[in-house]
Amino acid sequence: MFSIDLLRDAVVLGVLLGCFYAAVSIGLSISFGLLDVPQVAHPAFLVLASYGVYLLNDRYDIDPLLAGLMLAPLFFALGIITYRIYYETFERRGSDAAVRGIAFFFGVAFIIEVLIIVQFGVDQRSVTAPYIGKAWRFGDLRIPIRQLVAFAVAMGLTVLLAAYLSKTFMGRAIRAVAQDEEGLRLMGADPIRVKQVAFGIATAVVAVAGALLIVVAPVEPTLDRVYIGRTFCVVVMAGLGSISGTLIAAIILGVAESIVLTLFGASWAPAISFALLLGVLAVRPQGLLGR
Amino acid sequence: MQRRSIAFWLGAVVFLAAMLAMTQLVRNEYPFFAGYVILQFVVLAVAWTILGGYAGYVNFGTNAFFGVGVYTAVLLVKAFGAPLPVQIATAAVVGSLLGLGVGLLTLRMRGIFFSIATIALAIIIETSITNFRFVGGAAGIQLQRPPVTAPFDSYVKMLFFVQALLVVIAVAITRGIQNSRIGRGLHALRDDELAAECTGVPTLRLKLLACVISGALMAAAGAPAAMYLQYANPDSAFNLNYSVSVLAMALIGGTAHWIGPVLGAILLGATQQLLAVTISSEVNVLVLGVMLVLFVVAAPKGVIGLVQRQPKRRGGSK
Amino acid sequence: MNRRLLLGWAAAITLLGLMPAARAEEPPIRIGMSMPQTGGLAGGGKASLLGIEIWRDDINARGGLLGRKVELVVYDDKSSASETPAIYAKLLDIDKVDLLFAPYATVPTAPIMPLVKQRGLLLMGNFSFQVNSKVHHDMWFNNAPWGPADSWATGFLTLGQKAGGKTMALLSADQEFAQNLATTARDVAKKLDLNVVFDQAYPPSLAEFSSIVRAMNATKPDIVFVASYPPDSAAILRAVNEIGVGDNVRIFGGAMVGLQFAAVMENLGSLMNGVVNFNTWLPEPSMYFDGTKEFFETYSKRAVEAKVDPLGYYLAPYGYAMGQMVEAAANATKSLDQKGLAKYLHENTMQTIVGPITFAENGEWKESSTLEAQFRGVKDKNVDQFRSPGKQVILFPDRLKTGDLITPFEKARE
Amino acid sequence: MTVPAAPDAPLLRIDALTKSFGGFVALNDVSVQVRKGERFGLIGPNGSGKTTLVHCISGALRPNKGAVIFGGEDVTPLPPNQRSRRGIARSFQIPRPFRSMTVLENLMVALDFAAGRETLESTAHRREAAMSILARIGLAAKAESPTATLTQVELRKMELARAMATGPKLLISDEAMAGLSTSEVDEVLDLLMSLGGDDIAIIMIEHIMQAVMRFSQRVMCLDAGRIIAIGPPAEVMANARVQEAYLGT
Repeated sequence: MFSIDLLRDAVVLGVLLGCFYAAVSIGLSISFGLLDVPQVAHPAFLVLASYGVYLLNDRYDIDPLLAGLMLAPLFFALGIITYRIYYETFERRGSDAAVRGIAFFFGVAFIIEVLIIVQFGVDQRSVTAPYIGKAWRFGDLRIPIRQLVAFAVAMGLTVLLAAYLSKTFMGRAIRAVAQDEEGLRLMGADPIRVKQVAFGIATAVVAVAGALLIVVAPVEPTLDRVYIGRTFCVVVMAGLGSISGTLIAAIILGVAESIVLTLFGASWAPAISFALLLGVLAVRPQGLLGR
Repeated sequence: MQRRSIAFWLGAVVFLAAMLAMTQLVRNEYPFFAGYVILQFVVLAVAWTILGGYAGYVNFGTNAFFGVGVYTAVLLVKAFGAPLPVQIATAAVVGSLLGLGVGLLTLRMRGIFFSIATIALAIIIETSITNFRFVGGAAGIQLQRPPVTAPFDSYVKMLFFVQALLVVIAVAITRGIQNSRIGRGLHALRDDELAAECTGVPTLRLKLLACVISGALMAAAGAPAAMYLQYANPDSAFNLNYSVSVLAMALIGGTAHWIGPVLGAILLGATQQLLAVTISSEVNVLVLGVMLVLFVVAAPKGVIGLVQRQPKRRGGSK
Repeated sequence: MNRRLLLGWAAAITLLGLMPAARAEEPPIRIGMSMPQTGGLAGGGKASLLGIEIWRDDINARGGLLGRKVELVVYDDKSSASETPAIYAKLLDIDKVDLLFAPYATVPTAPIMPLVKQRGLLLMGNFSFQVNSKVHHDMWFNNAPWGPADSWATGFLTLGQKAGGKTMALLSADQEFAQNLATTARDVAKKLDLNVVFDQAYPPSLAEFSSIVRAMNATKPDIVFVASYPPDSAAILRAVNEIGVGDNVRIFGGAMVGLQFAAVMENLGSLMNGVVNFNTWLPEPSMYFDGTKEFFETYSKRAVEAKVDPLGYYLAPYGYAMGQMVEAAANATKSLDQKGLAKYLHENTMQTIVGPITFAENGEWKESSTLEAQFRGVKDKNVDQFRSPGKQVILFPDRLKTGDLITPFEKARE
Repeated sequence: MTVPAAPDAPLLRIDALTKSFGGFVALNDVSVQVRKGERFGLIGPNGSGKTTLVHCISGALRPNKGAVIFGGEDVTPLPPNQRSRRGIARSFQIPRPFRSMTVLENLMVALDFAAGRETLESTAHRREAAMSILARIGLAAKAESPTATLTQVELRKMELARAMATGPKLLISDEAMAGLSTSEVDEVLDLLMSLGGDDIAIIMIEHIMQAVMRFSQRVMCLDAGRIIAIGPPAEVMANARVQEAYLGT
């Protein structure tokens, strides 16, 4: 079952899917990639944001993306608090911070899961918006508009974050903190404060990505488990901390998944993306655009 | 040190004798059903600690190794009707090869890459099993138990004892590692990998060794699960809960000493069994989450850290 | 005071005091089960449990079973196969329950089949699928209207063929239930001489179905049989709505789990129009039996408090019916002897709120009552619309039919 | 395994070593030899490539070009632990103790994996050996202390002791005196002087000029990845380019 038309469609849909993956991974690219915080609860925060968006959409009929933006400041604060706790309890005490940090964030993820279940029940939830459930026609190719929204948001986030990290003082400080904490201290910036802000931004981005998550597909409380592998896969494949790498890796993943789904056995799709990751790790351990 | 070894082996013999006596004396089967699960977690947590605790390399893919154990057993039963010891031994071999493979691929890199790779591994293997019709594929497979071997009067009691045997083997191996220079080398590389290398520690070889042993034990612990459930499906065999529970057990118990994961597994395993038959709700998951957070924040050295307030460390081993 | 009188009073008071005590001595009948209350099957599990609880309260209000109060002992199996063996061992060996119900769904049930067979126990199944086909336990009664294994696919595919379908696409989740169904669908397709032009099993965690739907369209099938799970069912319908499936499709749906649950139905709303999907109970005129209406009145009230599915069509009435069957058997045999109960259940037709139930030799329903119904005129964001008849018109089986298939699919969606 | 070196052959020969990070060239065509038992000073401004050179010698970094010949054997492809077994030991600019261990255990790691382990078969023997090194370094009293409780100067000494426990032929001390008080500097310097000798060559990287002058038989100065001067201490200090590199910027 092969035709050029199918391949073309698979690639187009794959690129869009990849952009969606990029959007949900980009926060992790900062928190884990740049700051080295093993944020295993990232997907749980993502789902939490989705439920927040659901609430705003369901009760007050607010557009999901707008709701995501409204949640962003809240998540920024949440990120700052989370990093503070992480720093005080693990990073400062040194030694096996990574191992216990992972366990800590796993615990946080579980607690979030249960809180969502208690509040919203186990059923899946979705939102309504004018762009959900419609498609654009390009000849005989039809593209779901929500996928285009994901594409636009991912592009926007990538461009904005890349610009922020290279153009502003704070952004440069964030990149510097990833490489040379000591040097940053000499520059007169407090690395802990810089990291705190960076983590806040990463979490604020998660709020927007959470909106996208529920726009693209319905969510349920334990959805985060699926995204642990997927988001970390993207970030590691990208090369830690590389924003543009995140976009590229996510698109490669999306296209690979889409092509396998369309042209080969659909049931092999998850294995293909992770085999790709292992392949990249074996050949180029620092990731596609790694430092 | 010699005295300690004698005490340990004496303890192991007493433990096995007690377990055996229990299978002969207790008629009620429930303790064996629940006990089997707890013992299985003891093996997994102890095995996890070799790499995750001593070397500081977090294996997220406990479920991959466990599941591989389960399906090795399924395959052997389906294809050759192989007996239980063969299932377990083969599972251990397959698990060690898997550990070697992942290790070679990722143990050169920083710890977190290894963690991510183990997640990837779990998904790849689960997908492969899902597409492997001979062992039931996604639909799962029901298995028939062969007749039980004397002196046991029920298969579950026998599996319980087998798992107890695996506990002793796993603990003995782990204790051996801890007391040898391998254990000290692993600790050194956990503290500082470059310093360890420059001090002469062959870090890659030690990590690979730890990964291979750990993988073999985890897969061995999974093998009897096929006969315990008499059913296997990819969803249950590769459940992420194994990874998270085992990680939690090791950290709650403490990873500096082999007794840590044993205590952690018993504590958390028993709590989970208890909760499963009492509260029965989301609270179950909540307990795991809260316990994890509480312990890693408030008791960084786990239960053993709480017990021995003043960790009197010695140059030698214990 | 007269001494004799005093004694008499004392005796009377003692008797009075003893009487309730004597009644309490008759211990309650304990029914044990595990039920998924967390994990993927939790939504269905909770609804099913509420149905059983309503039966328990009803029978206790009527004075109990065989004059004894009925008590449920329920544990959470987390939707996982690995939890149930220990739970059922506890139910049997520690709690010493009198009767066993199986948990909702196949996966948690599979590991306990050998156990109950070995101990010779009666087990009432709860919506599992073909779990007894290898174990061959003769005291197993699956409380689900599936009937013969292939009846499910037969219903849907026959409808499709009658509507002029010649080719079939099969899209199934790569999980046990869906795969079992897919297998029967392939067999039935062969029997009906349908050409399978597309056959894909998609992975459980798939986020986006656009590309797979696109690939399916390229094969131009007349009949699209989908065996999917709740999160995917919604995503598939969305993708279908956006990408379209083409005018050639006569009938779409079949075995999409999730379109029976209120939350999903509310979310999808008009997206479901035209889809022909299975169900087990619907508020159509042909589905009301003795007690059905009263059951749903109680259920609607209690579901709100318990935060479970407000409609509860799929599992809840069957939970109640499970109790009714045990009640009928116990009352007829005047005992809880499991062999006797099993014998009765094998030999008789039980009247329940989901209709009369007769079991075949293998413990499945003798005759399938799996409904295939078409969604029609569904509007967005409204749960209560599904309470009135006509929203899901029953097309199959014939004896319960309340309307005819509207075809092709694109037309039925309008 | 090791080819026996000719008596007059250098212990360490660095051959046209080049190491770059991305576009930044940290070491540019560096060649130098260190004799057996020599006390060798390595100086240069910050970022001149000193630590990169140490990393290349100890194996923490692989050079892009060139070779490291130790005891007549090309060790360039070997990982650090293999080089350690052949006799290259080092301390770190920022001390890197094994934090979860005591001082004695830190040394035990080295002895457990050292090349000469065969002569110290039992744990008791090794412990004895560790204690004697600690005594020599002046840390015997701290043997059972966790490394977390050590002062800065004690940490420096512990690192040197740990390096000594590997039984080195070449000891590289990477700024072991940074951040110490004047009296502590003298203490560590005396220690280093006493450790070196017929068998052990020492490369000392240092900013404190008096210490370098007093310690070294030869000094090499790096700037921007290149050798700008090498020779007797006084000569190097007098070199105009060295003066410029140090004072000019």
